[in-house]
Amino acid sequence: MLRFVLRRLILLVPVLFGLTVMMFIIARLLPGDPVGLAAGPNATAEEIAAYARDFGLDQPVTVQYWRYLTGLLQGDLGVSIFSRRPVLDDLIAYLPATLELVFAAMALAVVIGIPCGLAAAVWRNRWPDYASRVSALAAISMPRFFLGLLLQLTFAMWLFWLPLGGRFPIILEPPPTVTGFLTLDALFAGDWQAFVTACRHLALPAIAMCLSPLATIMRMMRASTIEVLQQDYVMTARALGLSPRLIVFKYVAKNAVSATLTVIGLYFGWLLGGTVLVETVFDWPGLGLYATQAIVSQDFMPVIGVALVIGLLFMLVNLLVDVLYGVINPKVRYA
Amino acid sequence: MTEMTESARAYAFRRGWFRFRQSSLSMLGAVLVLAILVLAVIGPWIAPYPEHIVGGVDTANRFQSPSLAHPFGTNELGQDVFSLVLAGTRISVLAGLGVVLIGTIVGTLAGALAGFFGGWADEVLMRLADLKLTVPGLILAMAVAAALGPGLMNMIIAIALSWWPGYARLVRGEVIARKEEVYVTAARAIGASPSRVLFRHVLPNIVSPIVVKMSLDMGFAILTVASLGFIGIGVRPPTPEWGTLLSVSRSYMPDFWWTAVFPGLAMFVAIFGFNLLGDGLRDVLDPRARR
Amino acid sequence: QGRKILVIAAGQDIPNFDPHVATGYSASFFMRNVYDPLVRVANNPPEPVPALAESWESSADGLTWTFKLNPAAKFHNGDAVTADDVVYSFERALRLAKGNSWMIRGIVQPGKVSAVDAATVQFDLAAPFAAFLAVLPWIFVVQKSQIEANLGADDGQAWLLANTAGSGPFALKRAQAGTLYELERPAGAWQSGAGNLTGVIWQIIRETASQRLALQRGEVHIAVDLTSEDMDSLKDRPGVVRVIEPEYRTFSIKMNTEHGPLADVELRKAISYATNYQAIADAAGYADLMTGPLPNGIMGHNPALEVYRLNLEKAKEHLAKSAHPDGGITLKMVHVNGLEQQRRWALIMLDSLKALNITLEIQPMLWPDMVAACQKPETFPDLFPVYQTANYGDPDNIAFAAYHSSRNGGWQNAVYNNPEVDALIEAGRTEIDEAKRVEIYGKMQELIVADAPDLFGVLERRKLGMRAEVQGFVFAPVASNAIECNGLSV
Amino acid sequence: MALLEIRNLHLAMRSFDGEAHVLNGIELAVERRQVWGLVGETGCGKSLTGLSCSRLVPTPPGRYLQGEIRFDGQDLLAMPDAQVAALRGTRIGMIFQDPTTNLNPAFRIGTQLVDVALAAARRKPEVLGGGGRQAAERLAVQMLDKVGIPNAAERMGDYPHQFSGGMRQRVLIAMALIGRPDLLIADEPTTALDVSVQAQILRLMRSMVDEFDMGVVMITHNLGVVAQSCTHVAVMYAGNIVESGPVRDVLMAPRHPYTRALMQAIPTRDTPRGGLQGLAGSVPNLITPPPGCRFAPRCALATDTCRAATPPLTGASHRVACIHAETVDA
Amino acid sequence: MLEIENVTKVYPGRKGMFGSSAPVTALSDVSLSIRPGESFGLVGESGSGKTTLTRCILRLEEPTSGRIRFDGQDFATLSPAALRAMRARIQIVFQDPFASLNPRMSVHDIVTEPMVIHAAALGLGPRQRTERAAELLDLVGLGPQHLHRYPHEFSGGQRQRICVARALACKPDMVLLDEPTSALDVSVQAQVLNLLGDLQTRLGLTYLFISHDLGVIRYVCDRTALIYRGKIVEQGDTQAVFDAPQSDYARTLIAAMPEVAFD
Ligand SMILES: Nc1ncnc2c1ncn2[C@@H]1O[C@H](COP(=O)(O)OP(=O)(O)OP(=O)(O)O)[C@@H](O)[C@H]1O
Ligand SMILES: Nc1ncnc2c1ncn2[C@@H]1O[C@H](COP(=O)(O)OP(=O)(O)OP(=O)(O)O)[C@@H](O)[C@H]1O
Ligand SMILES: [Mg+2]
Ligand SMILES: [Mg+2]
Ligand code: NI
Repeated sequence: MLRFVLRRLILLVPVLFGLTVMMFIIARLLPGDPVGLAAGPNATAEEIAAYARDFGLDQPVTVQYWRYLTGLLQGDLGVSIFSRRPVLDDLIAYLPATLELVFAAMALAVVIGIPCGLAAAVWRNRWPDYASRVSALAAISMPRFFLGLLLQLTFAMWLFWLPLGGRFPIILEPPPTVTGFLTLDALFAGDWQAFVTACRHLALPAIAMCLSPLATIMRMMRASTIEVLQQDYVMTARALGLSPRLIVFKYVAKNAVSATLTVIGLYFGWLLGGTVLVETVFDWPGLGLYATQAIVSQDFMPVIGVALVIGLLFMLVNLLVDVLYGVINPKVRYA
Repeated sequence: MTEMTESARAYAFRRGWFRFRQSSLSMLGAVLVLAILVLAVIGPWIAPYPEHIVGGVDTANRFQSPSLAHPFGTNELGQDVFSLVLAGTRISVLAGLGVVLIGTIVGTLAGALAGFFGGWADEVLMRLADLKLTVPGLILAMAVAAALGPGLMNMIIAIALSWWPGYARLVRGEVIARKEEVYVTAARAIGASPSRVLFRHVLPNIVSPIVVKMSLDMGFAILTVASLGFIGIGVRPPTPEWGTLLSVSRSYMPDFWWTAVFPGLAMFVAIFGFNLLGDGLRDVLDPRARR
Repeated sequence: QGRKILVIAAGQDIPNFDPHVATGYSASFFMRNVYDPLVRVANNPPEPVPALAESWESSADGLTWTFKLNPAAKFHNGDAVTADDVVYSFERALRLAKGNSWMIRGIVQPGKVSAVDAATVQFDLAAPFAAFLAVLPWIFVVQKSQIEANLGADDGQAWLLANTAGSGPFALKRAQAGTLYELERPAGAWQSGAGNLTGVIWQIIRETASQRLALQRGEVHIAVDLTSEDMDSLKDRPGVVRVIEPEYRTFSIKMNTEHGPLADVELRKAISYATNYQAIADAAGYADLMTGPLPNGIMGHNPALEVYRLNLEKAKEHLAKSAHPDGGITLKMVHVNGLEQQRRWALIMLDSLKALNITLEIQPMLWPDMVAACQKPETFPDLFPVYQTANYGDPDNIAFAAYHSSRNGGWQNAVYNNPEVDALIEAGRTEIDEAKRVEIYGKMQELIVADAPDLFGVLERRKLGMRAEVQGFVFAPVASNAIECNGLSV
Repeated sequence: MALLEIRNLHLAMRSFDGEAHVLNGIELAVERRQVWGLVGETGCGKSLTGLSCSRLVPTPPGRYLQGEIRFDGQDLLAMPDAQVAALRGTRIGMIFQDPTTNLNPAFRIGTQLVDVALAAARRKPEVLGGGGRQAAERLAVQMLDKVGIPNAAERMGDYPHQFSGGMRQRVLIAMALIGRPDLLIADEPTTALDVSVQAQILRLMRSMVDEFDMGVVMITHNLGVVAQSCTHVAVMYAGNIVESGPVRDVLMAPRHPYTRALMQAIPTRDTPRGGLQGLAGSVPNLITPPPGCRFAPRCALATDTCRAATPPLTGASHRVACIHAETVDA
Repeated sequence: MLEIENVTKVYPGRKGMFGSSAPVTALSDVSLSIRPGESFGLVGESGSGKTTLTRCILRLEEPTSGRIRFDGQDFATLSPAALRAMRARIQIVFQDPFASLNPRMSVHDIVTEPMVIHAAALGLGPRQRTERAAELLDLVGLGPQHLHRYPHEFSGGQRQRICVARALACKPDMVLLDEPTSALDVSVQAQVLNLLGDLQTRLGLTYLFISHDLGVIRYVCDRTALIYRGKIVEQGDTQAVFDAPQSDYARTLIAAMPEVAFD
C-alpha cells in the first residue's frame, strides 16, 4: 500500500513535467505580444524590450524553459508579467476560494446524489426513478453559466434573497485565516454570523457548480446499484431472509459506492477546471477567474501555474480515490 | 431464438427500436434532435429578420421586449433575438459535429492502434491521454483558442484537441477487451492477419459504444462551444453563436432578461435533446447499460 | 461604530502599488489616494489645485517652475515631505521609464529637478510645455528614505509591489488581490478639506450589471464601470444618484492611411460619409458625437468644424473617384475581444459599409495582438477602433498622441503622418499663449479632417452611479473613475 | 401434509418477443428428509420452479397464472410479501449455482454469516438461543466448522476471494443452513465445481439432510448427480414435469419417452462408440408452445391425441405425463 | 502427427495496483505424442492448463520452453506467414459456442472466412467458397437456408456445428477440441459427439479432445492423458486408464465421477 502510494507519487513527476512542456508549447504558439500589453500603452520600443529583458522573454524558448524548470524545483513558479507578482503568491491567494467552492459543490453532489441514485435504483421504473432520471439529464444539459445567471436573476436580482456574487461582504471583517476556507475559518473563530454570511455567498455558485456532478453521481450510483442489485449475492441475501433495508443500505450500497467513487475522483478534477465559468458568473475570486484573466492577457506564467496546480490536485485526489477504492474493495487490496 | 424469417439485422433493429420507443424520454430526445437538425439546415431561411443574422443593425429598435414582431425581443443593437437564436442552431450543430467527428476519427484510430498493438504506441498515447485528463479540458481549449484567435474552425480545433483522448481511451479499452474474445482468438487460430482481425472482427463490434459516446458527446460539444463563447473566445462577429449571445447579454439582466434567457434556453434544449437521445441510444446499443 | 467606509465597485484589479510603474484607472485610484503629487486636478473644466505644493510660479518663458511645499505635509510614517523626496521621485520615475513617466519625458530631464531648500523644488524644463501643470497630478511622490532602505536590485520595485511609501490622505490597510483593497485614513493625515471617511474600499466586481445591483442594494457607494443600460435602469431608483458627464474620452476608428485600399483618401472619405454615426451614438447610449479630432469642450476645440455625417450620395461620389468605384472589396476591422462597445461599432460599420458594397471582416483580437499589429502599416488592419482618454486636460495630450508621426508604430497612431500636422502639434505644445494655441489647434483640426484618417466617433460620457449619502463629490472630467476620496463623506 | 406442495403451477414471463408460458402446470410434493432431484435441459424452467418455492421470481416480468405453492399447508402465492419474507432463511433456505458470485465480495464472510444468523434469530429466537451478536458469531463458526472449513474461527475474517470455489460453496451451504430451514432449495450447487469437489459437496449435503431433518429440492442437469444423491427425481421438459418418482424407479425404468431419450444421451461405461442417441429437434418456443404435449414434436411416438391436450401427470409414486407410458414400458 | 516435447509455459505475474501476483506455471514439462487418425483425450480439473496447451500448439501463445512439432515441422522455426498458412492444417473448436462466433458476421461469412484467408493455397473463387460453405453446413447437419443468418439465431448445439464447419473449411488434418460439449445439454452433447465421431471416420481427422467430463472422454477417445496442475500425471490407452488408474489423482477423479448406476 505504502509502496503503491509512493510509486504513484513518483509517477506524478513525469506527468507534471509533460504538463509544463505542453503549456510552454501552447504559450509559444500565442502570436501576441504580452509584453507590449504589460508595458502599458505609452511604452516605446526600447521600454518594451527592457520589459522583455526583465522577464527573460528575450531568451530562446529552451533557455526560458530551463530557467522555469530550475525555478520550479526551488518552488518558484515564475512571475506574472502583468502584475509582477510571483505566481506562487497569487495561487496561494486564489486557491482556497476555488477549493472551498469545489468542496462545497462536491459535498452537495455526493450528499444528494448518492441517496437519490440509490433510491432511483431501488424504485426502478417507478416515479422516483423517472423523476431522478429526467432531472439528472436536465441537470447535465444545463450549461453551468446559464444556470448561474438564472440563479442570479431569480435569487439575487428579483427576490433579493442571496448575494449576487463575491465571497464575503467587504464591509465585514472576514474571520482570521486558518484554512483559507471562509466557512471553516468562521467556525474556528466561533463567529456564527460570519459563517452564515459565508454560506450565503457560497450557496448560489455551489448550486450552479454541483448540478452536473450531482447528476453524474446520481446516474452512476443508479447504474451501479442496479448492477449490484442484479448480482447473484443480492438474490442470495434475499433468499436467506435478510431485510431489504439491510441489503440495500449495507450490502448493496457499499458495492455501488465503490464503483461511484472513481467518478467522484474524476469529477473533482473536472470541477477544478470547470470553476472558470461559475467563477466568472459569480465573481468568485478563485483560480478559474485568475486563469481566465491570465489567458485573456496572454500572461502565461500564471496559466502554467494554474495548470500545474490543478493537475497536481487532480492527480492527488485520484490517488486518494484509488486508495479509498482499495480500502472498500478487499479484492483489490489483496490482489 | 426466434423462428422469424426476417434477417437478423432487421430483427435486431426492430428489437432496438422497440426498446427505444418504449421510453418516451428517448422519443422526446429524438424529436428534439430532429427539430434541431432541421432548424440547423433551414433556420437562417425561416428567420423573420435574415439581415440581422449577417450583422444588420437597427439601433432605433433597441431592447424591445418580446412581442409578436419580435418573439424573443430585440438586443442592444436592435437585432431580432429570435432570428439570432434560430441562426445560432446551425453554428452550434456544426461546431458540435465538427468536434465530435474530429474527436472520433482521430481518437478511434489512435485508440485502435494503441489497444491492438500495445507497446510504445500504447504508452505514448496513454501518457498523452493522462496529460489531457490532468489539464482541465476547458482551460486547455481556452488556451488553444486564445492562441489561434476567434473563429468557428479554430474553436472546433481547440476543443477537438482536448476531445480525442476520450475516444482513444474508450476505443483502446474496448479493443483490449474485444481482443480477448473467443471469436477473435478463433480468427487468429484460422490464420487471420492482424489487420484482418482488427478491421473485421474487433472494430465492427465496438461501433455501438462509439455511436453512443458520439451522441452523448454532441451535447457536451455544444456546451463546450457555448462555454468558450461565453468566456469570450468564440466565433467572430457577426456570427450568431449562443454562448457569445449569452455572454454579451448577461450585463443587460435583469431588465432586458430576454436577451440572455432565450439563447440560454436554446442551448439547454439542444443539449438536453442530444443527451436524451444519447441516453436512449445507450439503453438500446450498449448491452452493459441495459436495465 | 464610528467607522465611515466608502465602498467603490470597480471591474479592474489593482495590479501594482508602485506609483512610478503602475498604470490603469484602478492603479490611478490607488495612487491618487495613497500618494500625493505636487498638484492635483479638480473641478470642471479642470484646473490645477494645490497638493504637496501649496503654491507655484513659473518664469515668463515657461521654462522654470518653482514649487513651495506645504510644511504640514508628512508621510504616513510621520516624517515630513521634503524637496529631496520630490526630486528623488521625479528622478526615479524618469529612471524607471514606466508608468506615467512618458508624460514628462523630454520635458523634465534628470538632474534638472532640484531642491532649492527643504521646502522648495525647482524644475528647469528642456522646452516650454503648456500642459506642465496638467501632467503633474500624475507624478507621485514617494518617501526617499523608505525606498532606499528597500532598494533591492530593481530600485525598490519589488518592495513597492506590496508596500507603500506615500503621504496621501489614505494608507493601505489590507489587500486581497482580485477581491478588494482597503484604505484607511492614517492618524496624522495632513490634507485639508477632508470629509468624514475613515476608510475606502476598492471592491472588484467584474460584471457591470453586478456593480449596478450592488449599488442599487446599497452594498457599495459608488460604481465606476456602469454602462448606458445600467444608467437607464438606475434612473429613479431611490437612494441612487447618477453622474453622467461629458469627458475627454474619444472613441474613433483609425484607418490604415498607408497600406491597402484605404491609403486612398477618396475611399476614406467615402467611408466617412457612409458611416451611420447616429447608430454609433445610439449604441453608445450616453454619448455625444465627436466634432473633429479633438474632444468637445477641450481648449482649442472648434465646435463649428465641418465634419463628415451620413450622406450616401457624397459617399458614392467619393467612391466613384476611388480605385474601387463599385466597391466589391473586403476590409478588415479588428476590435478588442470582449469590449462590448467596440463589438457594437464593428457591427454598425459592417452594416454601414454594405451601402457601398464593401464587405467587412470582423476579427476580435486580444489587445496585445492588436498592439503588435500596429507596428507596421502592412500588418495594421484597415479599420482599427481606439479609445483615447485624456490623461490630462490639454489638447496636446490627444493631438500629440493620436496624430503626431513620432507615435507611428504605436497603437494610438500607428500609421498616420502629415508633416504639416506634425509642425502644428509641435508648435501648440511649446506655445504658452492660449489664444495662439487655439488658432494653431484650429488649423490642425481642419487639416486632419481633410485627410480623413479616422472615423470620428463619439465621446462617451462618464457614467458613475452613486448612493445619495455620498457627499462632497465634485466631478472633474479627467480620470474621474479613479475617484479621489479625500473630500468625500458618507 | 407434505412440507412443500406445488399444485398445477403456471407461470408466464414477459419479454420483448412476447409472454412465454414458462411453467405449465408443475406438480411436486416434497416431504422432510426427501431429496428431490429436478432435472431437465437448459431453459425448461428448473430455476423458476426453485425460485417459486420462496416466491423469488421477479414479478413483473413474471406472472403467476394459476396454481398454488403450499409450504407447510399455507399457499405462498396468497401470502402478503412480509409473511413470505419471514419464511426465507428460517423455513426455506437456498443455495445457488455459482459460489463466486453468490457471496458479496466486499464483506468478510463472517459478517455475512452473522447478518444471516441475526436476521434468522429475529424470527426464530431458538436459532441463537436468545443470544445476540456474540451468539451469532459463535454459531457462524460452528456452522463453518460443520461444513468442513478448517480453522473456521480464523477464516471468519477473510473475504470470499480468499477461498477456493469448493470452500465458497461450503460457506454458502453454511449460510443457507444457519437459520435451520425445513426446506432447502439448491439450484445446481455443484455445476461450477470440479468433479472431485462436487463429490465432496454432495456428500456434505446428504449428511446435512439427516442432521437438519430437511426436505431438499436439488436442481441439476446431471443425471449422475441425481442417481448418486437424491431419493426422488422429477424430470422437466419445457415447463412441465413429465416424470417423477423415487429415483431408482424412474432411472432404472424410465417411462416417458423424454426421460428415456435423456438416459440414452449419456455415455456410460457400456455405451459403444457411436452408440449415443441424440435427441433430434430442439426445445419448443415457449411463447407459442405446441398444443398438447410439449414434447410431441420431438417424440417418435406422438399421435394426434398427444397434440390435442397436455397429458396429466398420473400414477401413484412413479408418475408419468404421457399417454404412451404403458407402451414405452413394454 | 503432433509431438509435444517438454513444453513449459509460465505466465509472468501481473503488477496490480496494490501489489503484484506471483508468476503462474500453467504447464510444466508436458510431453505428448498424438498419432495420425486417433482421438487423444486430455482430462483435468479447471485451471490445470488444458486450454493453455491448445494455445501453445496453435502458437497463439509462445511456450516458455520445449518444442512442438506438427508433421515433423517445428512451429518455432516458421515465419509468421508460414505459420498462418500452417494454421490451415490444425483447427480448433472452442468450448463456448456463444462466444466463439463473431456476432456481426453471417454464417456464410464465418464459414468462408478461413477459405478467404487461405484463398491462395486453396485456390477457391467466391462462388466456389459459397458452394463449399453450403456443403460444410450440410456435413454438420445444417441446411443452406442457414447461410445468411447470424449466430444469435442459433441454439448452442447449432452454433457448435457452425464452429465445426468453420474448423473443417480448410480441410485440416487435425482438430483441437477444447471442451466442445461442456456448454451443451446432454441431448445436444450426444448429437455433437456423434457428429464428431462421424466426421473423424469420414475425413480421417486427428483429434485432441479436451474435456473434464470423464464419461465423454471414455466414450470418445482412444488414448487419454490426465493433467493436474500443469503436469501430465498419467497417460495411456483410455480403457487402461479408466480400468486400472496408476496415480492417486486418477483414482480419486474416477471415483468421484457421478454415473447413473445403482448397485
Ligand atoms: N427474468 C426473466 N425474464 C424473462 N424470461 C425469463 C426470465 N428468467 C427465465 N426466463 C425464461 O424462463 C424459461 C425457464 O428459465 P429457467 O431459468 O427456469 O431455466 P432452467 O431450467 O433453470 O435452465 P438452466 O439449466 O439453464 O439454469 C427460459 O426460457 C428463460 O428464457
Ligand atoms: N493469459 C494468462 N495470464 C496469466 N495466467 C493465465 C493466463 N491464461 C491462463 N492462465 C493461468 O494458467 C492456468 C491454466 O489455465 P487454462 O486456461 O489452461 O486451464 P484449463 O485447464 O483450460 O481450465 P478450464 O477447465 O477452466 O478451461 C490457470 O491457473 C490460469 O489462471
Ligand atoms: Mg437455472
Ligand atoms: Mg479451458
Ligand atoms: Ni407425448
